Amino acid sequence: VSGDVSFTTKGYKLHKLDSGPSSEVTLNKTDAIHYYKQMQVIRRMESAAGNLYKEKKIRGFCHLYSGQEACAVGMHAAMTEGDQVITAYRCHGWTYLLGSTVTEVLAELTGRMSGNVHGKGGSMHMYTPVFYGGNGIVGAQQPLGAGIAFALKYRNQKNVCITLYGDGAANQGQLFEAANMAKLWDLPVLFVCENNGFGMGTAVERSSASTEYYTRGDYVPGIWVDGMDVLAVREATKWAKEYCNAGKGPLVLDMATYRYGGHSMSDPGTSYRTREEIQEVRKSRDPITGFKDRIITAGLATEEELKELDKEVRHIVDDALKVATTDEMLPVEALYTDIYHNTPKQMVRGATIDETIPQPYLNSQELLKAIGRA
Amino acid sequence: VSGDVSFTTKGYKLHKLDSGPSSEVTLNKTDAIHYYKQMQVIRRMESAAGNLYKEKKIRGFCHLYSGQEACAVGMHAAMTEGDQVITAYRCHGWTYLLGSTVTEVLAELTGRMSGNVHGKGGSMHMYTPVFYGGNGIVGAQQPLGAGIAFALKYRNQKNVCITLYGDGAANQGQLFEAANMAKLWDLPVLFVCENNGFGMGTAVERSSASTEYYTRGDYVPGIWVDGMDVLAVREATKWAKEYCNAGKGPLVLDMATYRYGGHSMSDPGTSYRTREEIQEVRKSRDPITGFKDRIITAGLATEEELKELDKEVRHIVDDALKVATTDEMLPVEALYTDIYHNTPKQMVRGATIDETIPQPYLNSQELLKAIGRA
Amino acid sequence: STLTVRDALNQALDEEIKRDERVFVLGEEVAQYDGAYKVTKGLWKKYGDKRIIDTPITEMGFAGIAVGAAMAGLRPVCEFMTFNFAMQAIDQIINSAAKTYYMSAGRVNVPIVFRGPNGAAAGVAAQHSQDYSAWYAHCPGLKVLTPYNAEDAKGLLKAAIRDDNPVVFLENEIMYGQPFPVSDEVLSEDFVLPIGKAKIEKSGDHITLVSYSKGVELSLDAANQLEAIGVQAEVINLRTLRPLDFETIRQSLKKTHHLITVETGWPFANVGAEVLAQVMESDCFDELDAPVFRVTGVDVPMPYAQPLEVAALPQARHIVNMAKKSLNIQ
Amino acid sequence: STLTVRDALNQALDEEIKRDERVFVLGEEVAQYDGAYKVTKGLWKKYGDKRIIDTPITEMGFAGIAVGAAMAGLRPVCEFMTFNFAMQAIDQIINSAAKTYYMSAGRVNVPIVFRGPNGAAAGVAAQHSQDYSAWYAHCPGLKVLTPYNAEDAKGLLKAAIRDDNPVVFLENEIMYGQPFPVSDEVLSEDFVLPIGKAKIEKSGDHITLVSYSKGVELSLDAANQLEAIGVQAEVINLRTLRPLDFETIRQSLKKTHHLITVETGWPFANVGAEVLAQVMESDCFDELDAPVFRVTGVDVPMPYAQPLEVAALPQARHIVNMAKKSLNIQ
Ligand SMILES: Cc1ncc(C[n+]2csc(CCOP(=O)(O)OP(=O)(O)O)c2C)c(N)n1
Ligand SMILES: Cc1ncc(C[n+]2csc(CCOP(=O)(O)OP(=O)(O)O)c2C)c(N)n1
Ligand SMILES: [Mg+2]
Ligand SMILES: [Mg+2]
Repeated sequence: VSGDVSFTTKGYKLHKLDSGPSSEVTLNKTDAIHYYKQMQVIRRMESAAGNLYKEKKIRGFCHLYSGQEACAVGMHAAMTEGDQVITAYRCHGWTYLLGSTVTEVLAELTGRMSGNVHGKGGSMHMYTPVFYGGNGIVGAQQPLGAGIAFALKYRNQKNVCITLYGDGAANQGQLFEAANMAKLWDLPVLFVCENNGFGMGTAVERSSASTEYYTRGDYVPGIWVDGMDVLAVREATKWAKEYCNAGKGPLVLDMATYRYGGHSMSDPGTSYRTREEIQEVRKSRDPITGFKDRIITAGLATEEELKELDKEVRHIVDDALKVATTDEMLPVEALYTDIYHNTPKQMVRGATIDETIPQPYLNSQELLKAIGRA
Repeated sequence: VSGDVSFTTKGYKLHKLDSGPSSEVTLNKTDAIHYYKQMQVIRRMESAAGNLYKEKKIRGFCHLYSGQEACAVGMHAAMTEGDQVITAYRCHGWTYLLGSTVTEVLAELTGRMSGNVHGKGGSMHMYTPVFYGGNGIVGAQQPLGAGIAFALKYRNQKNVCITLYGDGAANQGQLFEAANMAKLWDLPVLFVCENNGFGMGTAVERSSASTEYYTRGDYVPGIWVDGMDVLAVREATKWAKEYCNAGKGPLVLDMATYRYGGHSMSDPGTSYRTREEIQEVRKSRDPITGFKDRIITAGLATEEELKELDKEVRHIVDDALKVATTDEMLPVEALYTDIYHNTPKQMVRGATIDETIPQPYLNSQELLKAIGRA
Repeated sequence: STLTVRDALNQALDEEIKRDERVFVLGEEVAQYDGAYKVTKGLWKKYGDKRIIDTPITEMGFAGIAVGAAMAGLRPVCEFMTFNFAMQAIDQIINSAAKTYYMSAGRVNVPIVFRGPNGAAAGVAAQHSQDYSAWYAHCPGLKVLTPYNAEDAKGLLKAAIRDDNPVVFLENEIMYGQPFPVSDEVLSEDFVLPIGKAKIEKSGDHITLVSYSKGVELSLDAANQLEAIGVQAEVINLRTLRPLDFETIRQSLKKTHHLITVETGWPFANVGAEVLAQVMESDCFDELDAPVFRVTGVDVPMPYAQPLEVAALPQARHIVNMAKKSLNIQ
Repeated sequence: STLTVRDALNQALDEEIKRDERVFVLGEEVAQYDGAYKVTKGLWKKYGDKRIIDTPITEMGFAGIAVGAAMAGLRPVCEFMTFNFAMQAIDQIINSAAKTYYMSAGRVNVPIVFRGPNGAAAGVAAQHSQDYSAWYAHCPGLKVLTPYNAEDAKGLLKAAIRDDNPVVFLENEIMYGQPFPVSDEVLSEDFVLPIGKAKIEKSGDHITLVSYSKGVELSLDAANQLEAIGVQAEVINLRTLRPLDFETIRQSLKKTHHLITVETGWPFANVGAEVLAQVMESDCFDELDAPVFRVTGVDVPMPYAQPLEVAALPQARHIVNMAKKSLNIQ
């Protein structure tokens, strides 16, 4: 097949909207291959991260995105130049999609110099010019995202800020505060709730008096979307972007998805749900195998093409892994960098008065340059 | 008239409720006189407070309740033993209704020993055994009220906690957090929004993307009530109490009322609304004159009876004023009291190391006893 | 000419809003009401809805929005009606604003000013009277400014707005209405003070009084009283708490060998404690002819009644007493 | 027998829940998940939904609910998954819990415990690593407890729950799994430690190390190293930061004449600064044979990569170095 193929997505549910995105969507071969590859990269990258964690090469927290790939890839597919994104700590996939390499992501997880922020942030704190992290405090990114949208509107940009949060975070008061101001001021913000069924060990019914997250913005209209279908996500996001940029203010998107792994790597993720439940989702709703089946059936790709692609993806991740496990870490001088922007070097008090020193480098870039790494 | 007289209140508006309070209410003479007197006491007490402020006998903030009397008096009329109340800083009327004397309120405002908390709290911080203040931080009382309701439920008490907040505070995130838990746990809390039209100088439309406050609890059902009609307020509160205590969880009550004065005494209150607007409300919606007309017309009271009552009220307030302006203030030792409950006396660091002293008295009660004032 | 602190702040805002179109002000009642304490008076009329923005009473939300806008390239001035209410938003100030530049290895900077009155006002009791100086100064990633007079207010606020980092700007409500004589330079729109530099408000050889914000006023009062008994006190106005200009303290101490710190906040782990500690840990220690003493607020929440409120706060006499003690004067 | 800090906390909770039906635990994942760090393990199974309550991720809300419940006569133990998240709720902790007894002239007391891990864990970066000891200790109205070992954890948590005032109880995640030898007395359900009393963990004549929480471990390490070079260090475990047991410090200093403070939090206006200040201001000052030095965390947000994280935190060698400096040992 060379042209566009039509697909039907699951119906959307609408809140305070007369019409919504179309369930009839089209897809061409290039995009099909592209989405497939992006989802696979994320899936494999996260598997690699999981292994690195088990090998104790990643410290602290490590929140994987496996199972939720269609959300990020679908939204990303609808983004246009100038659109911005902010999310919580489950940020590896987004970091990759928004301009960082797999190497930069994995090396950040292992705390190496080639990491997205050279090991200073770790799993939860990665950034690109249109991506504001990677935020560790549940809910904090909700007003931050509204603020980024505020800046877009201030500059008269026809763009949106995609502001992601989980079903657990959907109860945070600052979401309601941000939504109120976003609505009062018609900010172009998409509040996107990735409902993966759980906030840590708490199922949605136990955390949320209403699990109809697309209605929780009250006066902010909302759309429920099948978050396991990259095409539904893409379509809904496109529609939502148009809505926002028509000056109608914020929208809530509620993406029904699932988290395969534990909350973070230290959580086995099986005390609050059955292994069967996870298996069932993998079998019947997996965003990648589902998509794969559909594009093969539709003739947009062949089994062989996708196998080739899988191989390519494996290479990308394997190569990244090599760097992530062998690259050096920042020298200890980096402890004293990145304190203030455009400010002369400061004295920094160390563990004792005798270890109080002037900043050897102002910021990581300067340091990396000095050691020939940038 | 000796028996009950029927009145019709303005219609209620309902949110997620199939039925609501009745618009047909009855009133007997005793209650009529009682409500009238309570409202008049509050009105006069607040006038007195306003004058004291102008005479610089009250310091800091002084938020008057004038115009909103029907809300407190109506809710109070529906309360039964064991019910609890918490509100924000606009608390003088409630303090009086819930067991404190006019003297204790006014003397607190002037910072005297006979004040509700002997001058330690001032205008915003007064308490009685069923009244948790008097809270100065906008929104903080919302989860506190839910917590008081939590305690009621914990002890299997068939009671509610009336949790009041303004239209401005209605946007605070912690309200939504508290409402979520209240609903999840079926807490017997009445979230009561006293919509007096403004949060300081900001009209409701500028602070709230939706001004339908009775719907803002989303999954928490709500009722709009004419907050200028003491009978409507009483009826709605009665109904709401029954609802809560049937184990159905929280409710939102949205009381439409008006604030005659400025936000606090230092705000002339005329830059963001016209004097005509205030006059119009006074003329057409005043909770006291409206009620007075109705009960006289219905034969529940005569003009003369009410005049007598007015005189009595004036005496009460005048007597209170005397104490409030002549009573002594706590001796300076009181600075060091009330730090910890049931804890041996502490050393308290003063302005200098040389003024560091052991607590002369553990708490104000002890001090008052020592100086023969308790 | 003279200028009140309020007008100095207003001028600084006015000039910086005019100078840089990325600068805007948001907060409760800052626009149509002219500010709860009238610091933003006239700005909304002059600059309109885009630049001067009234927010709902949702500190966590609007502080977060301000921080997000700063990350995205604007330069918000986020007014808290008082810093007591900023406690609702402090996670956004610390975790989102102060830490992001470091966490992002310098990728994302956050040029924002959080400002408003801090510490005790008059008769507003415990919940409205807290002094947050020590809390904010404790945290790396922030710059923390504490203006005392009109010159400070103008020069430091302009510096804060032009700074590329999160600045916590702690004003004092009681000082707003106070007029101070100022030079023409201060009135010029190019007047900017350096962040991180203390100012010697009065020089003297016998004892150093280190203070900030309203404490400077007390210190100058005390210095006058000391003068009467022949003691020349040097009064240092810290102006910036983070980064602290310890060098100025050091130089003064080398001259006077006696030191008192003065602030209105609570004593435990306060700014004075840090000054004492830095003196003790540094070579200054040998310069001391007497221990350093702190003059502070009393270690209790703020009571309402006036006599108690007065007793809860340090007075010039406390400084005089401690100075005498330090100098061994009866 | 030995007991981990985690089990000690668990025992304390278990015993106090059993002892007083007004006691209940609420927080994120405390019930069905057994606690994010398993401190509440088994309690939900044992006591059920009424006493052990999972909350949504809404710190301001559930902390406020807990405070309200305490005002109304219950005795909540409010777990924060870590104290970093308590910043969202800190207004409820300070303004609603800490100040109400004072504001109400003793009419309303607030018997509540806020507990959870505080300070740096391992590899969790800037937003998850802050140490709030100095902040909370700054505020009157609170009691602030900082257990180090299993004995502290058990005895102090029981004391906190029985106390009629708001208690901030700062644990350390890294210490949870650590086993400590404990006496039978500690294991008994009557074991309660006094609030406001420090403990001498090791006595010595040459120098005093004052510390709390994980800093005590570092101090004991350092004391061992010092022993090897003939220095007998006395190690004081503060246990309570507010009210501070300065008397124990004073007595030790009278003996040793040398003092080092040790903590993992940031330096500026930290607990060590307060100790230095109190020493300087008191009669202890004359007992000093050398200045007091602080060992602290480095004044930067916490980086992720391990070598940087290690460099950001104080080590035993820092204490040894400062002790040598104090004692003038090369
Ligand atoms: C304010 C705050 N409270 C608690 C935590 C600990 N925590 C981290 S993630 C998480 C669960 C969040 O669940 P959800 O919002 O559904 O996102 P998901 O992890 O499912 O993507 C919790 C409780 C935190 N980081 N911040
Ligand atoms: C968190 C917080 N922010 C701001 C304030 C200052 N403030 C006090 S009352 C008020 C307006 C509240 O309006 P509303 O909730 O409508 O109550 P009303 O005064 O009308 O009774 C504001 C902004 C405060 N006390 N607390
Ligand atoms: Mg989730
Ligand atoms: Mg109002």
